[in-house]
Amino acid sequence: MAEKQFREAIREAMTEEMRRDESVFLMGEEVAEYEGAYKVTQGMLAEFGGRRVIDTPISELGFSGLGVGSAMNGMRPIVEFMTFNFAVVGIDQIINNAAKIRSMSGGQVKIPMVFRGPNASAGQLGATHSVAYESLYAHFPGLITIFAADPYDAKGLLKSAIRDNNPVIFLESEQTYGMKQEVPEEEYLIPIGKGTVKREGSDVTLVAHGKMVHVAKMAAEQLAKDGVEAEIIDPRTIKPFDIDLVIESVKKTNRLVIVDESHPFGGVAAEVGFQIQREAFDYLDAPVQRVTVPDVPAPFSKKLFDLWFPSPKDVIEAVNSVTYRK
Amino acid sequence: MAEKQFREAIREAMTEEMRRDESVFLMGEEVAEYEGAYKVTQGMLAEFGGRRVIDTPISELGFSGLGVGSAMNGMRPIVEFMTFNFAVVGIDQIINNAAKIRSMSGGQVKIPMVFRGPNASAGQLGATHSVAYESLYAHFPGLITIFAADPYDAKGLLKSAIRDNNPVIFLESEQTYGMKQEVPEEEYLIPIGKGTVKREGSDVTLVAHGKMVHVAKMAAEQLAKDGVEAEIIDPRTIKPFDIDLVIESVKKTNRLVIVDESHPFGGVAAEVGFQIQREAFDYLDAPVQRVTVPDVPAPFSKKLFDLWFPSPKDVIEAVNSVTYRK
Amino acid sequence: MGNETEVAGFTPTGAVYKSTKLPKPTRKTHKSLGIKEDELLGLYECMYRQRRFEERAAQMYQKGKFGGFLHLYIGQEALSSGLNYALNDDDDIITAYRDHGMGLARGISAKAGMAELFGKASGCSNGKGGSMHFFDVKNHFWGGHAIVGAHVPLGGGIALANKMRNEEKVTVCLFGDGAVDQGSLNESLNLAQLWKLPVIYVIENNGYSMGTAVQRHSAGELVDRALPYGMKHDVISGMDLLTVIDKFRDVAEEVRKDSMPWLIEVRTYRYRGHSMSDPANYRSKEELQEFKSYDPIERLKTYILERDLFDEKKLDEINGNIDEEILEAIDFAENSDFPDDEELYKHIYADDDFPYLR
Amino acid sequence: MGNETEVAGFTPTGAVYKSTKLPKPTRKTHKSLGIKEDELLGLYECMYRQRRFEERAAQMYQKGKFGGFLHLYIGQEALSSGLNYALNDDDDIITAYRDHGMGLARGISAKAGMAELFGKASGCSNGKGGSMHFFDVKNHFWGGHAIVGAHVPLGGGIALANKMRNEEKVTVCLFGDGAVDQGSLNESLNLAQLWKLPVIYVIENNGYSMGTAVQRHSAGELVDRALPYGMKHDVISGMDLLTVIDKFRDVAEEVRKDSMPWLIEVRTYRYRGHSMSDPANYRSKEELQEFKSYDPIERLKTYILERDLFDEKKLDEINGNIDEEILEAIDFAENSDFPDDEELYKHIYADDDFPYLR
Ligand SMILES: Cc1ncc(C[n+]2csc(CCOP(=O)(O)OP(=O)(O)O)c2C)c(N)n1
Ligand SMILES: Cc1ncc(C[n+]2csc(CCOP(=O)(O)OP(=O)(O)O)c2C)c(N)n1
Ligand SMILES: [Mg+2]
Ligand SMILES: [Mg+2]
Repeated sequence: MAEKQFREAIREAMTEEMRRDESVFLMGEEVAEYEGAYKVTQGMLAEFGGRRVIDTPISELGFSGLGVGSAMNGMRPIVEFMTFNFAVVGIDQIINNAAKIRSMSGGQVKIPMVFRGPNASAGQLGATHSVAYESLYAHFPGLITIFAADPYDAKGLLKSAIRDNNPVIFLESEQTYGMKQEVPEEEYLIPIGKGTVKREGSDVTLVAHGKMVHVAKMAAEQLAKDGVEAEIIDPRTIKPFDIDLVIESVKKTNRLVIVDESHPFGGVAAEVGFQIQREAFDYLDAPVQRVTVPDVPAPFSKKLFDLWFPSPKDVIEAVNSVTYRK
Repeated sequence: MAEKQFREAIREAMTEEMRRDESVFLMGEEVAEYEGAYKVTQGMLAEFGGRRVIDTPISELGFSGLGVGSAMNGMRPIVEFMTFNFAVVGIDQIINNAAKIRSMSGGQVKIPMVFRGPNASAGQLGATHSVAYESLYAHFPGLITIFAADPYDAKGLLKSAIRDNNPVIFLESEQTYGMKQEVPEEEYLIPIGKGTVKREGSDVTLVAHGKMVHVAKMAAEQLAKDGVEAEIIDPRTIKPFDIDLVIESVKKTNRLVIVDESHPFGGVAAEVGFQIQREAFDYLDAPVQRVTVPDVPAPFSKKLFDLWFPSPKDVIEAVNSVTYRK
Repeated sequence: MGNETEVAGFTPTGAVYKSTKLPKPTRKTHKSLGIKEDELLGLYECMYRQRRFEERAAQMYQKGKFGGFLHLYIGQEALSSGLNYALNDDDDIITAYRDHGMGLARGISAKAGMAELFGKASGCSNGKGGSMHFFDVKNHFWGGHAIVGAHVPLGGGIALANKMRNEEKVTVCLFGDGAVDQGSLNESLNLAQLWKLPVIYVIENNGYSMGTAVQRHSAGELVDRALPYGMKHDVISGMDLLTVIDKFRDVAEEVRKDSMPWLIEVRTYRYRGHSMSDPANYRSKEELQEFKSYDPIERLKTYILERDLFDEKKLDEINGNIDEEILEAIDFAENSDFPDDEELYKHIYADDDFPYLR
Repeated sequence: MGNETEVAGFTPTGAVYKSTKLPKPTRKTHKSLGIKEDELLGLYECMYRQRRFEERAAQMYQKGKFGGFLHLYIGQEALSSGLNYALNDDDDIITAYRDHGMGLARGISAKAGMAELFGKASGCSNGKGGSMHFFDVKNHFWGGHAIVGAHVPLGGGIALANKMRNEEKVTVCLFGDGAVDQGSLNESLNLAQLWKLPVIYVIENNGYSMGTAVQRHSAGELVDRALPYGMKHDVISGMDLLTVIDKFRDVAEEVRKDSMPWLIEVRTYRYRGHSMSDPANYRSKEELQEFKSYDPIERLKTYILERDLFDEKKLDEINGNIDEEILEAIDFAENSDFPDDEELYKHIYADDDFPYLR
């Protein structure tokens, strides 16, 4: 198996699906001639031409809506946002149109499409460019929300997302684009809605998705040195959320910490924590704890940003509290 | 004390504050000559004229942004959305500008303004016109979110919101506009961030805000007949959330049900439930339960809508489960 | 009040008589337009069906037979009827929430329409959408959309899909004068012109955005929204059926050939309030009377009678049949079942077994 | 590739030489414009300060002294400098994220600017905003905004507040050619015209939206975005300082008097890539060379020398002082402290004791 970068993995996913299905096309800012602000779409214009790999103006509301309309009418658009921070000006097309038109039409239309791009923070980009939006999208019925942590999952899940007949929010990270992992040559799909155990352990369950999986792993290695074996569960899909996998693990470890880059109030961590206390109340030896960014916008200054961003240290402290080790 | 409608109470709040402070003004669709789609602003154009009570085109993004800009530059705008379902096309101005510019400028600007209007469902208006947005706004730091349940709270809180130096999301309901309650003649303010006990009880705690307070009350009356005394806590402000008041109550009742019209995933109910299991774990005799709309968009058909909307019956069932009475 | 605000106010005063001016109708006759006489009769029937459907719907609403919003199209039927006639059956249409007329013209039956208002499973959107969300996708009617301006990009997207498949189809996207103020329109016009999309954007200028006259919510002429992009555009009267057919047939053919978009402002008028709760005090009786004097149905009737194409009896017969049809539609709606409880969880996702929905 | 897509593609090909054409500069001299000779020297210094500040900032970025995005204004300094000169000190200015030039011209010191890039507490936004969010509100500079198009409505709002207080102040709102495609612009233009706001909207057309040439992202001429609203508009060269001063002084005075908005397209060019990571392969060397031949700083230098207003030595002396000033700014930034940890929770809400923030 060859090692591949995250950006190569999603490029392969899109390329393979576009070869496989004429109705799949890609549009977004700088995706064609510039070959992607983060070089994700390199070579795609050359292979598929300007009718299937389309540069758009900075009109997120307009081109998101064109995407939804084309999906209603039989196409399978992949709409790339340069980052999901910019999707906010077009979000009405996602929340009110993509998510609800099927229901309001009594099932007369399907909206098979993918909105994808980098999500959450990527260093010192300031408050508006550092928001983790998975909690917002997962709040609204009618959408599927995916946030893959590594190249293997990303490729398999993106291919499934493109083939899925629902609107899918597919979240990536500028900071993982360069990350490498072995990715098989032969085709594979990863089912939407199924989580995976990224590390086995019996002392505490860590639930983490996207970039946070790597923070959780660093914490787990530290903890192992202190004899605490953490089990890391990556739901991969935020909605529908594979809560059963978490319940299983908690029944074994009786302790849960959720690591989530969203803001805390009503974030993914709150939802998972709520469901676990409801479904596994009698198995919990300690209250569920969460590690998130604080409830303040991202600061620019590196010093403050490093304080703001969830660290392995924060995770270890939370584990100490659920294991009563502090 | 005279009985007043909810719409009169908020009209008084705006009118009194506009008389008190030259810098307060109101803008929105049909607020001036039409006197409000729901007659909330009746008489205000006549009293304050077209420079302080301003009709806008259907340009939520544009006029929200003008509001934010005017607040940065010393005014205190009240921006009315005909309903918050329509704020979605202008939401970038709220999430990225109103909420973050103070922080990004290192505190050089204040943004003292109120975004207000009806929120959540109001009968058979279909999927796009029936969404409860408090969970979304409360997720983002930089904003204050208020959802008042009755005329007395609405007036006192709206006056505080208009005087507050932060951007405030002030949520109302078409369905409570006609509701009457005694409202004092003399001026009063209700502090932002402080909840209130709407009904005392010792067997179970019900947390409910906005329209749901009335659903909770109906349930409580039923339950009382069965000898179950429910304590109803109305946080009134969603963010900052008065969690201490809930903790206190739960320490007494040991049981909690949250009634919330938001969709469940990452909703206000999830956040409150999470915080309570974390802060009052040893006081809970049963898992926290929530009553929300199901995780599907609002259907039009009356029969389906009634199924969709949280009912006293749903609340009673949840209470039965936390009191192990079923 | 109007004057008081005129002096000081930011938004121009509402004391406007004649919110919209009508351009001259076409000089052409049905003959010169190649419209057969029975087709003319069909068009009369089409307009009258919409009219009666809504008059009855209003009664049912007042009787409390159904809830929600009800926005009536009465007065604007020449556009829906003429447009549908001018287009091919497989051309695509999408419109806003004032959608009964366009939906019926496109092929939704009075029964399916009335049942939708009643929220019945037999409705044109299975009772899930209601008045603002009529859909009939097999007849290429894409709804019925209630967030003002939000369906405008969808129209371009439907056209984009047709173009990508090299189908020579035209998409017509209709919206009100109030929707012109949403940035979604400008973004769509730029994209449509840049990408050469086979779409006709139609402003249904009925003089008011809710209670706000056009001059109070939009600076300049609405049709001029096309100018920055160099988009082809025109203004026509929407009170005259033949004018609508004349214009849209030409434009549709042109778009089919050169795949370049158009923006057309159609001047029309709604006789009723914005919705059932609106007394419409913002306009003068004179204005309403004047526009009623151009009533498209009366106008076609006069046209037919003056030319002795058919006699009064024939038209009365049609009216009678339609009246029957609508009454039957009401019975049908009354007697249809509400959706099963199960339906609450259906049609959210493409797969009805979507996990964790409950 | 360009050609291949030219045939089939939706978006016009990028094989464009000359992304933007420059209008003729003004014929007026500094004398006829009433600009004193030492003022001219001050304007030269103002432009040169921005140039050196950014050249050094780029070096510091490459040395890894700070992170985030860095967008350079180099080549566009005539606009920031001439605009600031043409306006009153209490007129309001708001711009996009390519904001160093405008910020420095408006009064942010090289020290406060450099410290902001370094994320230090002594920065012009206390290290909270960074390169894209320079603010200096006491000098009526309202930032520095990074969501493309999102600050355009803010400009109208700042003007609205001034108008409500009957202050005869002008607000200038600058944004790039790429921002022209955001609906926020059209909504703002309609509102500004409808409400007669004292605001000047300025399109800084530097030929590219990131890697996309103007012709590839916007249909028609950018300045024509003003046409639908009947808004006053013009196009000028942004490579000539006197032209900028000439135009903006006239327009600002007019707006101050009649409180009617303007849209002005300023044609200019950025010499560097969009941001530090952009190799700018999408444009030709010839194009870059051509625009560099219009360099506003060189141009003013030639103007001054040809007329013997000052000699080379004088200008070199200014350059020397500025070079010093910038080096000191770097030392200042290096030696300034980062914000206290406490600062993470400050300036979120107006009240720093906002409850439950942690
Ligand atoms: C984004 C948004 N804002 C506000 C509303 C509330 N609203 C519904 S219809 C309407 C007026 C629309 O007028 P127009 O576009 O002229 O259509 P008409 O009613 O005349 O057919 C308004 C303000 C909405 N549905 N969506
Ligand atoms: C809404 C939004 N979409 C996309 C981006 C990413 N982005 C940042 S700058 C830029 C190009 C803007 O070009 P232009 O407006 O011409 O300004 P210039 O860089 O030339 O000064 C893009 C696409 C963004 N910041 N905001
Ligand atoms: Mg209208
Ligand atoms: Mg540019």
